[in-house]
Amino acid sequence: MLDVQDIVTSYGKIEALKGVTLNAAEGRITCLLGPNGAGKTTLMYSVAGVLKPRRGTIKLAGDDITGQSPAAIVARGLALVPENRLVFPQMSVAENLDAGAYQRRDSAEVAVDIERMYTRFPRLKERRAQLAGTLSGGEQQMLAVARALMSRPRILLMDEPSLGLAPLIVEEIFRIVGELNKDGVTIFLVEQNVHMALKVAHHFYLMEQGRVTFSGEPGKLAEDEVIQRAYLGTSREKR
Amino acid sequence: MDFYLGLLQIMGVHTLLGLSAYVVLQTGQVSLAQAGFMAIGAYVAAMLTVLAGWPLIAALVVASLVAGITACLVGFPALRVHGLMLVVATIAFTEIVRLFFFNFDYQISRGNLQVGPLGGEGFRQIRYFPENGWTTLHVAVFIWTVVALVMAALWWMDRSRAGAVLRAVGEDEIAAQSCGINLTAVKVSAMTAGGAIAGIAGGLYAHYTTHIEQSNFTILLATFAIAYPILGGLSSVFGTVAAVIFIQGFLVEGLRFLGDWRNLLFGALIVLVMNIRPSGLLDARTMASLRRLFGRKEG
Amino acid sequence: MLLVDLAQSILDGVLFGATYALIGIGFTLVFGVMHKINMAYAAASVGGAYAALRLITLIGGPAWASLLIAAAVGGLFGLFIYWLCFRFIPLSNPLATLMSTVGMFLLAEEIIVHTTDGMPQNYPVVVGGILHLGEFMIRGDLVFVFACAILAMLILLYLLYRTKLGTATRAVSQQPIAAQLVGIRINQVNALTFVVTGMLGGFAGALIGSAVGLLSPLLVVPLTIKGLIVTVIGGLGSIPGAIIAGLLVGMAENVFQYFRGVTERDIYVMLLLFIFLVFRPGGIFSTTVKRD
Amino acid sequence: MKSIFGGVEEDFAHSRATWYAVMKEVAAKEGFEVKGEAKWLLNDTNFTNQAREARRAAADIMVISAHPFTTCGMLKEMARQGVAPKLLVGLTSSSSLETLQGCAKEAEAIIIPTSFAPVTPEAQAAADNAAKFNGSLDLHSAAAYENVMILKQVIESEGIMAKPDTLQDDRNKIRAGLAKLQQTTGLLGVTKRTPDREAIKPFLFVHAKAGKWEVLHNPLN
Repeated sequence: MLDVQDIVTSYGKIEALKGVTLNAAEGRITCLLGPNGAGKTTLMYSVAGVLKPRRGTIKLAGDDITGQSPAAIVARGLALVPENRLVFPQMSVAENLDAGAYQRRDSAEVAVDIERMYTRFPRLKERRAQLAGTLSGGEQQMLAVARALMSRPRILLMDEPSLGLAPLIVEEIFRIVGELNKDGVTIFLVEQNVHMALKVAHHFYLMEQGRVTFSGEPGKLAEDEVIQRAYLGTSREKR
Repeated sequence: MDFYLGLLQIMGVHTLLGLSAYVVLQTGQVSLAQAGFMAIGAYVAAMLTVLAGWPLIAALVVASLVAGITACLVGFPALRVHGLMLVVATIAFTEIVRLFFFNFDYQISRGNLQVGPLGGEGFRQIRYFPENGWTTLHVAVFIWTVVALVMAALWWMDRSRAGAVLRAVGEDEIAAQSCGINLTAVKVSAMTAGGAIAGIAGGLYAHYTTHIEQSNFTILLATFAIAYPILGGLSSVFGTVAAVIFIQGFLVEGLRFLGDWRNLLFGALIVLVMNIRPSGLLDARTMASLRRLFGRKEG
Repeated sequence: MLLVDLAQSILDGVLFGATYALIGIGFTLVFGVMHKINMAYAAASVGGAYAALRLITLIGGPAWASLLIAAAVGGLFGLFIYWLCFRFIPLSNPLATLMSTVGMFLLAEEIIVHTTDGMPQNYPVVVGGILHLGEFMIRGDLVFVFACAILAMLILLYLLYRTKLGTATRAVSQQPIAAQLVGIRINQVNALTFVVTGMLGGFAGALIGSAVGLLSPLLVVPLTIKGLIVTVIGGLGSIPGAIIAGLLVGMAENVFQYFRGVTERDIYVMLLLFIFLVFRPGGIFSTTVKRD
Repeated sequence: MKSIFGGVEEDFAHSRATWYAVMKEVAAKEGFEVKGEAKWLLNDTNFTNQAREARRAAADIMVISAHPFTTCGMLKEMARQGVAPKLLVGLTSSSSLETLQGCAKEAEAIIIPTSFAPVTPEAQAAADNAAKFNGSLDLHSAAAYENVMILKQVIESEGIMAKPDTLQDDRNKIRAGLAKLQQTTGLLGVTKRTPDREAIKPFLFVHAKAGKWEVLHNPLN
């Protein structure tokens, strides 16, 4: 579904991605693990078109989308739930969902989808008229996911959905990730919560300092070893 | 020759005005109060030499002090607000000062002449230079000596801890605060220093033009004050000088042969410069390569 | 007699304040959406009015048509300003766009001076008439300006809160990255904001020209300052706030002039503004203070 | 006509001097009742208070000592409030095309003493010349024209060489030549000089009629 080939993205002179290659297969949950500053968010923004890669190609269902605008990429069926959620704080929950369907012209269908979101996320229904900025972190995360789903994506990118949330809510979020996947949405997930990520993922990658350092199925490496590699910096010792 | 010396005088005073805004901009504040501080400096210095018969340098020092103290007093309330609100608050200040001098009469007899500020008619007969036999060359050299001293002081400050503190506040107030920097103290100090420099600029201005009036110290002048450092770049004091040369030397004088069209180009060129060099003519990268060019180490 | 004069003076001031309100709406809208100051706004508005006056004297037509022409030209100017002063300048650098619009301000003012030799131009009356209410006189044209300001507010609020463009505009202003991620083209939305505010500006410029009776480059600086004042007093980005602030400033001017004379009038207006800003930085409709 | 009321642009020295130091004093001396003055600033746009003061004063003569922009603004507000003095007098520098561009209708019949109107053949020729280049000759540009002509006369009579090595000499000659002049010929006739070098120029009265300046009274004849 998503095919990233050797991309390089830089801020000024600093290369945040130094040639990243990975793949998210259709209908699966793929997970990217790695420490802070590894370049995970940069990768997500590069794929979604917010940042322009200097080199490499990104393909979505076989079509080259490298360097296209975020609007064009959303239109092709890719949605990103950004790190820190980034809801529209001064808009109501309902308006946030409306904004998520910005590119769609089928207003009747949009209304149906909004109702679907309320069924999937009952908390959002309760707070439909409330300003998004006043929601709790967990509610904001659900809103961000629902907003992304409003564009009816084929693939959903999620950047650290569990960041700063209470364990119970994290469980809830991952339950929803599993459900979405069962409904046929391909999911590409960036996580720091290794335990939860390995529980849902079909495939995972490890990333360190702008490079992918490991790729495999969960179970191929013990959880401890993943944590060891991802967060305690094995590559640094090698050098 | 006198023409070029005259131009040098103008450029010197405008450099000082630009530097006064430069200090404040370092802390991330856009102040349009500099024209007001300059007006205060101009009137105070001129009143001291003309009405009280003081020597010029003493008058300049006092003018600078008065403008600086005013800036400090205004800074405390004004710097509670940011961004556009600070811009408007400082516009209000400059207008208040201008209108104060519009309504300010204080004349005394000297010989058969009435001298001193006279409201809308302005303050004429500031004849310190001709009365003391200063030629245009003397005046130009004197002004640029002052400019050089102020620039050296600021350049030294930029490289010292004080400069780093100012920049830290300018870049990220919250981060600076969490490092234990007292935001109010830093901003008010910068405002005070800026006011003092603008006061000197005003004092010099009053004496080389010999006639000042409220309409010299408008929002437009305040806009020029911030235009110099922004156009020139905030990474060093030299940016301000470069912008003064660009505007006063090139746009105002250099393009005189274009006649009416010069004024049109003036605005257009500012727009163009901001498009191609949004961080100023001498931005950080240019300054770095200039330093390399002159064989000095990055400092 | 004295009280009647004072009351009439307040009434005149409030009514004249409608012109400040109308110009203030555009300033506040650009600020609300882009978090940027467009210093060239009033200059472009007056420029639009000039162009309309030229056209209407050239091709003939009723005076009210000049309002529509001015709006169209103003929209075009808005687009120009966006392209020349915002589009290619990093928005993370507020000083650069401040300066580029100052440059544009000087350019627009100079074009006006250049094409008219700086001469004041007579602007025809669009809506005339004086209403007499007992002792009091009310200028019909200023009532019309006020009505237009209210109408403009209603249209803008409708656009902002009831249309897709409005949703996009608010999304961009609140969270630009997320706006991109839901498929909103930021540049397009910003350009449209400038077109809409530009149209409003041209319309306002023509209406102010008609109320003053004249167009002159002398209008540009005071209108710019009034626009900025109204924006901050009304609360950054608040359209109803801008209208109330406009009327307040107009009233304050006339009251101070009545009591303190014309030479001291603006000292007190500015002093009031300064105090207001420092002690109520959120404006009349104090909301959360936004970033700039 | 017995009473007079002024309107002054307070932040412009020339406007103030003309009203306070000249017209107001002379009017009082000549036995007019001076009913005071309304004040405004150079770029004011709202004249409601001032026009009301003029209405309350109800003077026979109204003198507006201001630039065209505010002159027009005030005249328009006076029209709105129905203030119609028997005689309207303007400031000399407003006797230009600007006033007529701004408010021909409201300025109708305003009388202005001025140092220029194209009433002599020379003046007409100069005005036609200016018009050829899209210019308009008013009292400002006419004065500039006369000054240039004076310089031309001096340059010719003193034999200015304009070579690099005669520069200082030329300057002195021009200075001496100018100092020698007792009177010069301007567009309207002879300009005399007082001993302290002030010019006494011929002047005339114009009034606005149907969107044009017309000579009302010419003391030269």
